[in-house]
Amino acid sequence: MSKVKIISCSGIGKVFGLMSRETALKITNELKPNETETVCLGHIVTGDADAKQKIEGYSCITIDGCPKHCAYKNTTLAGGIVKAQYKTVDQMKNHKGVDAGTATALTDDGWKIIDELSEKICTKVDEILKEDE
Amino acid sequence: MSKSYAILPCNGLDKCAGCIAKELAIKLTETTDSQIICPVLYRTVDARYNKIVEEKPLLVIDGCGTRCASKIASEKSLKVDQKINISDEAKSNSITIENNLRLSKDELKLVDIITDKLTKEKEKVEKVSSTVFPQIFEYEIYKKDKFTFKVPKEGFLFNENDCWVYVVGNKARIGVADYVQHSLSDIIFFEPPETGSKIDQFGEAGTIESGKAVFEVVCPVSGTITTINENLIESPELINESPYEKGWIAEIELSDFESDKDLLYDFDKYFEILKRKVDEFHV
Amino acid sequence: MAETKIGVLSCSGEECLGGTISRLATRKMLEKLRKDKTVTLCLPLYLAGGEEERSFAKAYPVITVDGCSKCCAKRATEKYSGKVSDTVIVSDVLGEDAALSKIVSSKDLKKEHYQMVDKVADEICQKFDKITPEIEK
Amino acid sequence: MSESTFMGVPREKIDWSPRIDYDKCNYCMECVKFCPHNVYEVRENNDKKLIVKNPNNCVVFCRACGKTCGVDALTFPNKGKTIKRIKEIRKEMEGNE
Repeated sequence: MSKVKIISCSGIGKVFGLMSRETALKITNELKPNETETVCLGHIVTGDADAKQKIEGYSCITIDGCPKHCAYKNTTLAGGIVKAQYKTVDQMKNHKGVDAGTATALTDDGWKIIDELSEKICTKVDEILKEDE
Repeated sequence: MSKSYAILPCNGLDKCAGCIAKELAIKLTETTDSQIICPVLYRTVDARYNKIVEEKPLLVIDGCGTRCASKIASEKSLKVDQKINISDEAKSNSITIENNLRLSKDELKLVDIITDKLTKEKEKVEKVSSTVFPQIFEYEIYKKDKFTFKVPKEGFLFNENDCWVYVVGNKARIGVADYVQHSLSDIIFFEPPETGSKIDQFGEAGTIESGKAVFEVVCPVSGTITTINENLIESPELINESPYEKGWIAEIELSDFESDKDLLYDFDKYFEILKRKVDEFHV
Repeated sequence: MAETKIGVLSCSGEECLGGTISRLATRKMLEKLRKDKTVTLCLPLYLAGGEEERSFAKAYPVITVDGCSKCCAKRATEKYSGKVSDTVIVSDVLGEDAALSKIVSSKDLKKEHYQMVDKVADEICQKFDKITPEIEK
Repeated sequence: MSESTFMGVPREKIDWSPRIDYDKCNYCMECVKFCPHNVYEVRENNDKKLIVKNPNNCVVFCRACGKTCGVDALTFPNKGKTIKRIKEIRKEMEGNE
């Protein structure tokens, strides 16, 4: 069984980018370390053969910050099979008026929101793994 | 036949506006086939109402500016069909809401007025077809660091609150300038103006909101709102992606464009203002 | 020229600590050290259609900050945008062991991590200040 | 900041800013948190803990802070009259040129 690749945009300009990054880290390091792993999006962007190799033909989940969909687009371009895509900004829609922090650090509320999103994505990971079997 | 709704009222029991919201909800269930969602119970056991929500268009009734009912709707990710704000309705009908929790004659009259409006007007407005507006424009660009601010060169007029209008005959489309979407960054919420309502020049034509701020769409022209951009309710990010085309806010039947024009800027003047604003405020 | 703006672009890699350090050092440039002169850029936006990000490096100087010797930020910038004015590599500044160690979440950052960030940020500042007089001419 | 204008009229000639109804205000300060233009000021030690410090910073025709007020303590000048006044001042200014 190969691990599901969790790829985040890690955008540096806005809190949504950090949220995507922390969500990916939480899933791959804490919640599902045996079932998932992350891949550097920066490396994928370079077009290097070894970066491509890591995701081409594999099941991927992309976590973007904003509707520019950098993680999704770059993963698709490199041949990754995106089974599910998420945007942290969508997660904010359920938390109107909440201050999630900045692109440097999240607030407690920000962490709560990414915990919520991480749970949701983990359920998806289980589904994907079942399908892949 | 008159339209029926799933009604989510604010039901604020300690304020008169809340009591009016409740009265209006009851009245609507009496005159139409509508059903009430109790906001208190809905919060604790939403399963009780899921069926109603699915079957009927949702009418949200807020009492005051705190908009608790709207907040519950957005919390539960409900698709809102219509919104009524009692305080706003009172203002536009010149009725003063007292502090008394028992409703006065005037306040009951307000309930009747809104009931009428909700049950009758709908059919009339829905038939108005939208005029054809062009989709591609030529832009002038002002650059600041990595940001590019676009302003369409022809056909658009602007007010100083960075809202635009594009006129075709006696109809107009309104929206916000590229500067607004850049300043707000990712727009997550769109509260449309009410279809069928009259609006003054510089009146509020809905609001848009990002994680940073709420922006009130200040209407560049006066008239009647005939259509709103439904797509924005699901995808407010269209305003970021395409503020002058796909991200338009509403269409308006003009009532006094000749006079409105006095207080609008053409491309040349607005471009100057934009440059000033970008240089002064934009970080 | 009225203003000096320099782009700082970090790899923000997700696979090792160097990515996090590159990112935080870049944020520190923007928030504290060279507040009004720093413009941060998003690396993945090059391909995701950001004309604004692509054209920036053609018109302005850009310093890339990479976590490891793969130098993704530098190479991607040169491939899609324009010449890189200077580059900082975290593994050169802090050593490979630190840069390639396991990534930590921003909630688990310790004093030692912030010291690493400071060190890398200092390095960026030096290069930043070297470029500044050249464009202010 | 240099001179600021709205529709070509000097900002200080236009009377547009929030009015606080102190009978209603419960000093929740949501409006202060909301407004990015530094219109309000909090004065903890005063009777009136909240004042409109910089009325001319208020964006003409913006009423957005009013929406944050749960007790409806904020009102704004009449829009129609303000428009009329702006048009008058513009006429006067044209006459002076």
